[in-house]
Amino acid sequence: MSRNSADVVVIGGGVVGCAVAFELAQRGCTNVTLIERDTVASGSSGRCGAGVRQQFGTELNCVLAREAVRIFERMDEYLDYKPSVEFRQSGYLMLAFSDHQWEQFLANVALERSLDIDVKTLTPEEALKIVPFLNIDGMVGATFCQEDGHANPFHTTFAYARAARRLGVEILTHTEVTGIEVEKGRIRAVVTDRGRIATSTVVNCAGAYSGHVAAMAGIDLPVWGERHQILITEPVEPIMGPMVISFHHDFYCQQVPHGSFIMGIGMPGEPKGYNIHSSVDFLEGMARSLRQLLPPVAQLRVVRQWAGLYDRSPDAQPILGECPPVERFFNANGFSGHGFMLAPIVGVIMAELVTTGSSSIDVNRLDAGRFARGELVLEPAVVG
Amino acid sequence: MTQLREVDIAVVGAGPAGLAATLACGESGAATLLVDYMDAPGGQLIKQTHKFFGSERQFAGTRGIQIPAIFMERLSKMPNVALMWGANASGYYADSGVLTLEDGSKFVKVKAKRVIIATGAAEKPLAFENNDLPGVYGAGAVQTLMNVHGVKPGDRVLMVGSGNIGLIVSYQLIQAGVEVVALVEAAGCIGGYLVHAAKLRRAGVPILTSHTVVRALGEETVRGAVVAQVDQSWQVIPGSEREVACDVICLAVGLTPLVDMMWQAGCEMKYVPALGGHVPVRDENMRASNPAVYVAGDSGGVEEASSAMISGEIAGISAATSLGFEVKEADARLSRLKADLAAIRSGPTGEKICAGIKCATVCGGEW
Amino acid sequence: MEIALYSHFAQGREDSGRPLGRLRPNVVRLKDHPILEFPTGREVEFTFNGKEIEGIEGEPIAAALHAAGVRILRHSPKLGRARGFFCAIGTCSSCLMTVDGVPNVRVCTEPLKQGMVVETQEGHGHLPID
Amino acid sequence: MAVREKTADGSIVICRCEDITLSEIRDLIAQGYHTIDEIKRVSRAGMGPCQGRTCRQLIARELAAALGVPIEQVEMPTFRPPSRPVLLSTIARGEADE
Repeated sequence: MSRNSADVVVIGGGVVGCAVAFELAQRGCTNVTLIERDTVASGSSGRCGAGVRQQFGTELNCVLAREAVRIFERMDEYLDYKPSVEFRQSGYLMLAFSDHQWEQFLANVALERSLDIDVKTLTPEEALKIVPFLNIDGMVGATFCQEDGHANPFHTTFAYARAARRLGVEILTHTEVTGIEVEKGRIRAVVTDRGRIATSTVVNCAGAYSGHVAAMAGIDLPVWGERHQILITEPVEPIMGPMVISFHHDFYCQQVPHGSFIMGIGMPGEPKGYNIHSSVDFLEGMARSLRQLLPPVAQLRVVRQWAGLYDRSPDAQPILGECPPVERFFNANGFSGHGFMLAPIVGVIMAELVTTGSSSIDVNRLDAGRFARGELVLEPAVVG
Repeated sequence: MTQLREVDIAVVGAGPAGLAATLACGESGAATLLVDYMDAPGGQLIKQTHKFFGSERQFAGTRGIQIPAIFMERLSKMPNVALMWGANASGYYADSGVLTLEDGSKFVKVKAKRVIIATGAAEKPLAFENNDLPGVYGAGAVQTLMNVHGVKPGDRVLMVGSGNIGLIVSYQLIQAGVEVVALVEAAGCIGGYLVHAAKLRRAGVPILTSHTVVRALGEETVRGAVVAQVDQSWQVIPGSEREVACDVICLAVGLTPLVDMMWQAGCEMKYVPALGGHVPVRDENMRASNPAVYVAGDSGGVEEASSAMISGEIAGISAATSLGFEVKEADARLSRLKADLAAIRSGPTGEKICAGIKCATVCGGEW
Repeated sequence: MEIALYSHFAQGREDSGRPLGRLRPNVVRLKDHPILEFPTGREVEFTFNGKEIEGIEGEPIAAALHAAGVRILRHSPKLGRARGFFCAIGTCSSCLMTVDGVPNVRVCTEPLKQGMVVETQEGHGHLPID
Repeated sequence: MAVREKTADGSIVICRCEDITLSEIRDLIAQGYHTIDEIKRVSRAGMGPCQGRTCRQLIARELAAALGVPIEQVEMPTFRPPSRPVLLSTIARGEADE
């Protein structure tokens, strides 16, 4: 550890932490140290399905998602990264299986179009034109946005990390934060198992462990880990473009550029916690949902199953911004499964807040204080 | 949901270790399930045409391929023992203790109180130019093709590695009418028993120590190989390259334990070169760090089939007694078995293995 | 101690009767072995890239192909390198072929049946979606 | 010079499933990827159907040599289920007949 002081210490080497560190350095704040307990992208960023979508049910989420897609579209050049973050806009196909759900979808589409996000509403037959082997029994309708897509989570995170390093950010891997010194509401230092770093500013991007990190600064932050399981199949030549999502079945599935299919389902009753072992119940439930919704894909072999943690917040919405009562303790966590897709714009917003105190997109409603005030944000378009 | 089968002890792998473990569990009365993805029991034994030596308890004088039948004769008479062939153990889920089995058309879930992992070992890979050309095979693959399916692997074989497997497979190739063009060994001396090496020399096979393969020749299939002399730190001596005509390059550069089930079970693992690579840390009764998991045979460290049978029996007795099943004079049998194991390991190549086993055993011998 | 040199061998000078410059694989089935007896199942026919081949019912497809002198089972997706029989225990990806239209079949452990349509797999293989 | 047939280009293949050569692995180590997990994520080596059974040992040896540490100290990734690829339709069927 070459420096023992930094203007800003970013905690967490996932895609959010690396994006924040890069955007800070972009704005001239280069005396930044990023601390990662394991290796870059070893946490949820390296375990997620890495979909990128703009189809949401609240204005703020739509705006954040739209701006993130704008950055994804030019990311290789923006971060000067080779080979590529492999961002591909093959679309999201969202399936509705009840009238109630369809009404919600139509409301979402109206909101999305008002924010010039190009989303189409489709009849089941039209959806078949996009995914010919989709089982449309019981389907009421679908929405489709071609600009939504998928990126390689590893390359995206490494791209931000390498770009941040080039601008002078120090990234300490295999280093664990053990304490945050706070005096009279002001941060003095971040203590790690490899030494102490004096700083006045911390950005908490520790994902599911953000609650633990906040507690080190004496802050009660309602963010916890929730296991989500996922599997990948053997690769085959491309046959399915979009990500297919059904909230009704708590199901998502996508064929990625490599040719393999990545998929997951929500597991009802998943307890709070940090267990990321795989379960056979997930494997069976996934195989059955897949056989029902995308029958031919069940002819593929699963090569590997694993799990990662959502950093859950009470309303499954991000927690962004400064976090009283401690000055300059900033949160960028609580994404509840959308951290990867929002990371590019979250990096920008957090860097703006840290360097100027305000941000181009107003995220005050996503502050940590909302829970105490009872002003939860309700987002209908979320996979379980 | 698939209904869940319940057993006291599941044994994964029906090679010498798994067969011996299952017999011990069966004798104790425990409800035991033995599974193997092959269509018949035996594992490495079904490829071993040579006669075993050692004490009579370890089938001395019997050929490897005859041993499975001896175990099966007794196991088939035990009502508390179930056998499943052609069933691959695809997953072990430590949280729920569920072992999943599949045979390509059915998917079976088994809840086992104890699991004995006896999945054996596989060839170590070797990095040389064009090492992925068709015609480059592991020695196990050559044995399977030849001894199990009766198909000649090729016409002219370059054998890489002079451990027992390299020597024995070379002799089996000659028995099958295949020419072994040469046997190269990177170390300065022959690794396996000299009795096997002598048989090869008598058959006219050149054994080149301090030599290795550096390149496979051929556009899309092996047509030849480049071998070269190496120094003590296995660096190629420039200018010593020579081409050899062959259509098969058979890799026998050592085995490494197949331990993915132990990783899945969350067992504490350790890299022990003398045992072939990563192995589970275990106690003297073959129990791994996960108390529900026992290890037996080559998957706990590469030795020989006779040691595999002993460690299998130890694991079987320990797993059964850990569930409260009665095993007649268990302690006496265990100490005799450990003495047999020590005797086998006292041979010339045993020294390194003893050190390796000690290194892989939890200190004090108990968890 | 003379090791047949590669070039010398490839020229066919080594074995009379072999056409010049080509190593023709005359791999045959082992009939008599001092110790082993081999499976003697029913003979079945199957096709490999459209060519009719015989094999023994139930033996791995790879064994039947090998006995017929077939070495190349697929070409790898990224670099297009030839791949063939390798691990024989169904864990590697070297022998993935398309069998009866289904891609990524491990022919080293897939039992042979009468009338199977076996094809070399180029790249990832195509999943049938009709 | 004896006439000899064309031969493959001499690449040393470390990961057969994902076609990763030794020179690619060495480049990545030189770029600062110093664990097997990082090399796996950036190059996919070890993500193929064999789950790294072949390449993880060869990569561990390269890392040990490059970082000047014994192989014992190279952190190994875990193995995840399934031990061999399994048809999802088989899993969905369970023990039921066709």
